[in-house]
Amino acid sequence: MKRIYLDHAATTPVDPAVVETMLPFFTEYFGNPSSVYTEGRGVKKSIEAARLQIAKAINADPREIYFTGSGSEADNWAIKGIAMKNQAKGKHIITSTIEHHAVLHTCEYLEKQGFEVTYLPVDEDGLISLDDLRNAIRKDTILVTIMFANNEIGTVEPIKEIGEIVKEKGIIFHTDAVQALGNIPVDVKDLNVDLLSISAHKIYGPKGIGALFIRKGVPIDNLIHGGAQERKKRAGTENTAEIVAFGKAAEMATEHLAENAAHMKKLRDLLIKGVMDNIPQVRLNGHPEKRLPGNANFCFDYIEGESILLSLDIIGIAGSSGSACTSGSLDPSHVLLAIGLPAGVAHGSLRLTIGKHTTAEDINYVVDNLIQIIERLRKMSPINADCPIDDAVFDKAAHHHH
Amino acid sequence: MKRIYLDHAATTPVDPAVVETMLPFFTEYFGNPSSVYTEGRGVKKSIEAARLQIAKAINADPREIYFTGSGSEADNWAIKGIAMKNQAKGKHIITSTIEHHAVLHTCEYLEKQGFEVTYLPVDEDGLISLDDLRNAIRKDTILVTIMFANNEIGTVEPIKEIGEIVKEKGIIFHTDAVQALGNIPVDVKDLNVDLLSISAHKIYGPKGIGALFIRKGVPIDNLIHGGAQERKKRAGTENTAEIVAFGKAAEMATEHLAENAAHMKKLRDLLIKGVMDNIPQVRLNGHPEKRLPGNANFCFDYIEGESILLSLDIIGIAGSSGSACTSGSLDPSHVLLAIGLPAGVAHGSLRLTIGKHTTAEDINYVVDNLIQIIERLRKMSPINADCPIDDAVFDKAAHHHH
Amino acid sequence: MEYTDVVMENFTCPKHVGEIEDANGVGQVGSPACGDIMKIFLKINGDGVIEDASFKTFGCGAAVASSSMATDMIIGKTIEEAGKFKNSDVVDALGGLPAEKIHCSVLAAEAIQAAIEDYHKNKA
Amino acid sequence: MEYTDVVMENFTCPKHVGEIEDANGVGQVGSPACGDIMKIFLKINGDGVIEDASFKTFGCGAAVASSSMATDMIIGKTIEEAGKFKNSDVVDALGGLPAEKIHCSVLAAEAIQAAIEDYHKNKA
Ligand SMILES: Cc1ncc(COP(=O)(O)O)c(C=O)c1O
Ligand SMILES: Cc1ncc(COP(=O)(O)O)c(C=O)c1O
Repeated sequence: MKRIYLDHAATTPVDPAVVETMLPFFTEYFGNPSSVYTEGRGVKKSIEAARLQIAKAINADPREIYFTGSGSEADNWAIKGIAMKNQAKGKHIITSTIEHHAVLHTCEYLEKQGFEVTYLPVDEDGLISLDDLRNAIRKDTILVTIMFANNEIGTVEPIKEIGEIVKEKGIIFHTDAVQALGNIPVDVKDLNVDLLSISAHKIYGPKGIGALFIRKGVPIDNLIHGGAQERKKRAGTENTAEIVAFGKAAEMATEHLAENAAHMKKLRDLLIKGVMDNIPQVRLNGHPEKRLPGNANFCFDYIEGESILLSLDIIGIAGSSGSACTSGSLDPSHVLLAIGLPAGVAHGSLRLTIGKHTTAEDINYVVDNLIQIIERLRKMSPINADCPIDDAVFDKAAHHHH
Repeated sequence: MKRIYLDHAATTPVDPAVVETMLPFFTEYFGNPSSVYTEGRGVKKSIEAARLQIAKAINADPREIYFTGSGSEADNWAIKGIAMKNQAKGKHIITSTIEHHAVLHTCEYLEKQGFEVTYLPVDEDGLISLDDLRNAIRKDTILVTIMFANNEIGTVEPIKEIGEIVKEKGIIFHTDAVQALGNIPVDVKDLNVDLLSISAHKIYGPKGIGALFIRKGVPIDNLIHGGAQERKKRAGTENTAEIVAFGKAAEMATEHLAENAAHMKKLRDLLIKGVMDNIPQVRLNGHPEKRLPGNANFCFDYIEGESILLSLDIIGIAGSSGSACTSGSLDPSHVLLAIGLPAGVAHGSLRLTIGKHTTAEDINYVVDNLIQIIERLRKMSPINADCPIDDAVFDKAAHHHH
Repeated sequence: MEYTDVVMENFTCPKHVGEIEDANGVGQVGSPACGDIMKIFLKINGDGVIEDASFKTFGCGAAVASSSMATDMIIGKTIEEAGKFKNSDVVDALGGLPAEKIHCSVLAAEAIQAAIEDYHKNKA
Repeated sequence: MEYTDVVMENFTCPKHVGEIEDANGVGQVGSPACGDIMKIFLKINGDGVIEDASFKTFGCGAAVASSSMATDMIIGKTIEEAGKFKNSDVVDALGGLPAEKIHCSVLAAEAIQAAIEDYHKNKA
């Protein structure tokens, strides 16, 4: 059975051209890039070439790019590194309620270490309010970290405007751009950000390699101490093959950004229209316009997300409910709760994220089948419009918040 | 020109069988292992199979294995995670002066955060003293971290005995076994260790993937917060391909341990004999017997290490001076200083580390050429036995210690 | 997360879905906020034997499969026998459930008890 | 770390290695503890022209190459000209040095100045 993969926000297949770039670095150019000898020196050059490719993709200086082992590590480093280094100035951090767990749980951990964190709310489309941000800034605020684009509902935050507000106050600004790269333009100069996290496996590169942009001069502690790699900022023998792969993937993503985005947007709109026109009692989550080109996120009333996923999987379609790294968890998505959905509704979410190889045929197949799946599951459900059971229960989501 | 690679302690080429195992995970089995759908579930199984391979290699339970982005991350996690989690009990840590920088710099960082660290000295062979250890233990000692085998001089520490002493006192014991795995038996049950770091690229696996063994029940904070991966202990989308590769590499290393070790030991002894018999004023660093089977580390009086490395490189031989990750640094190796060498001598070190594919022919070629290189460089040197210049200067290594 | 073939079968082709018009015992447990609601319908005859059972479920694959398996298992049993029905019976019959899904089998057992209670209440 | 071809040439086939028996200016700088010692030998004629120069160096590739290049560059110069010799002259002639190796060129320049000083001292 042909499979239709619609979970590109979770991860993407590595592009064959990227695999090819990477391969020689396992067996032939395997030398330690920190070494004096020939094997090491050549590899060092390849790493620097990749650094340049990444830098170009986000309009940074290559000396501002530091490779990490994942997007999560980049987020952890940015937040903990800034917090630890600048705590003498203050211990207050501002973030939002819809951040990725790599940001949220890091902030929660810092709260345990005596930092104070303000979690800005979002509106029903998932946007933070600039006024809320202005009001939240205090004398002891040392860091603002707001994601560029949300991984679940696809909403794109006003990073440039946030950057302007924050810069004026002299506060350090980090953005998690893991979902933005390859989907919308990312330009650190234009955006006024001081730190920016990215990850290769979201842009047809391998898993296990990310990067943190650190603007020159921003004072930050290391997260991983040890050897002198990454200009003494991130220890560990360089993951050469994956670094080179990330460079190639970033280059390809930048080169084809407009074309890929247009393609995804067309199919996303086809998908949204197909679902909204043909399935009753459905809600599109996330901002209608300010959203990632490949993201569609729905809530279907009266049914639960995993049963939709399983039903799709059986007929060859891969989608997701909530974020990939929390599936297996029983809590409904913190993002859907943050945009104001009752927990009961949040449980019925389906995220379909389109990639560069998705076709209109795929989308039509998905829509046709989704109509039937939703109908079948709703027939099985004890709740419906006439019998919403206990609205009180429906709203009793309080104990799921945190 | 045929190249002879003798820097296996820095990194190893990925075994072709390991590359083959890894390849399908880039393009075909690329799914997010945390996902519900088919693509994810299969990958999850492969990760768990790799976890079992790693567990077997060190005689642990697979649920005690947590994948990291490097050996350095494993060291950082072990030390910071234990320190942060157990600081209410005490803030004293014991380590040694010859640890890898991933351990040393992490300890130094913790000192800045208010922890106290005792750095145990080593004798001229690089061994710590068990009495020193006993004397260093205090009521507020929460962690002892001593490396299994040293990456520069190859000395193997008495981990089992250390484990017994530490266990009796109820203190948590971590060992950096990055250099041990694949070279000497590593058995966490036998050794009484609570945490143990390993890294794939030292055993013919890829760079950028490591693991931390955490004995069940050991209380530890996360280092990388975020998603629920690695049983909620280490966030970040799993580096599937490299995890699977690490599993395969560990399995191969375990299977061929005795055979590889015997092979390396034979060639190492050939190398040591060749050098000691033919080159005057040379010193073998590290313990004569309690040393890694593939490690040879020499100091040649009156000449400097990098010039030896460059001369070897020109004729196709890759070796190292000090540890790879500190080359480019101007300080002499902290390990050589710790075993009592004056800085001037420590600068003249050469580490040659043998691998499973090294041949006796390779070794003979190296010895023959090394004799000439050392002679040539010594002729160029302003110092020699008759004219050691200023012995006071020679010993003025104090400002290099830290 | 990994479901057994039996779970998948019971999810894709669940037995006894729907309402029983003339059910004389109906039980419902769970809440949408927690992600599962199970409603069980029983038709119990004069001899106290469960002649028919059905369910409607809002929930994950395991919830649907547990409902399907549980209803199938209690049909033909007396209410006494059904009263002893435990969640582990469902888990065993399904060939196991992932740890984080065990609560679905608990819900199924609870829904059956609730339906039997309802039957007793109706009779009283 | 990356050396230019000129550096590698000067390392593998250094010019002017060794001692000048009848040198009338000898300078030495550095220490083994720091990883570099350079000793420069000058033979300066009656007109104050450096007729010959040589070196002995304990140090890395850059140290050897800097010594080789520096001695080669000052031969034929007057001591006045050589007095103005700067480390950047060596770096430029070598086609550049890695940042962490610049100090080798500094040492070479210093060794030359030390040798010239020694010459003046000997004359006085
Ligand atoms: C003893 C020791 N510990 C830790 C490390 C760090 O491992 P990695 O390069 O995977 O971060 C190394 C090697 O670099 C090592 O030799
Ligand atoms: C917005 C966002 N931030 C961070 C991450 C973490 O990236 P990684 O999986 O590389 O750790 C992800 C994806 O998982 C993400 O979508």
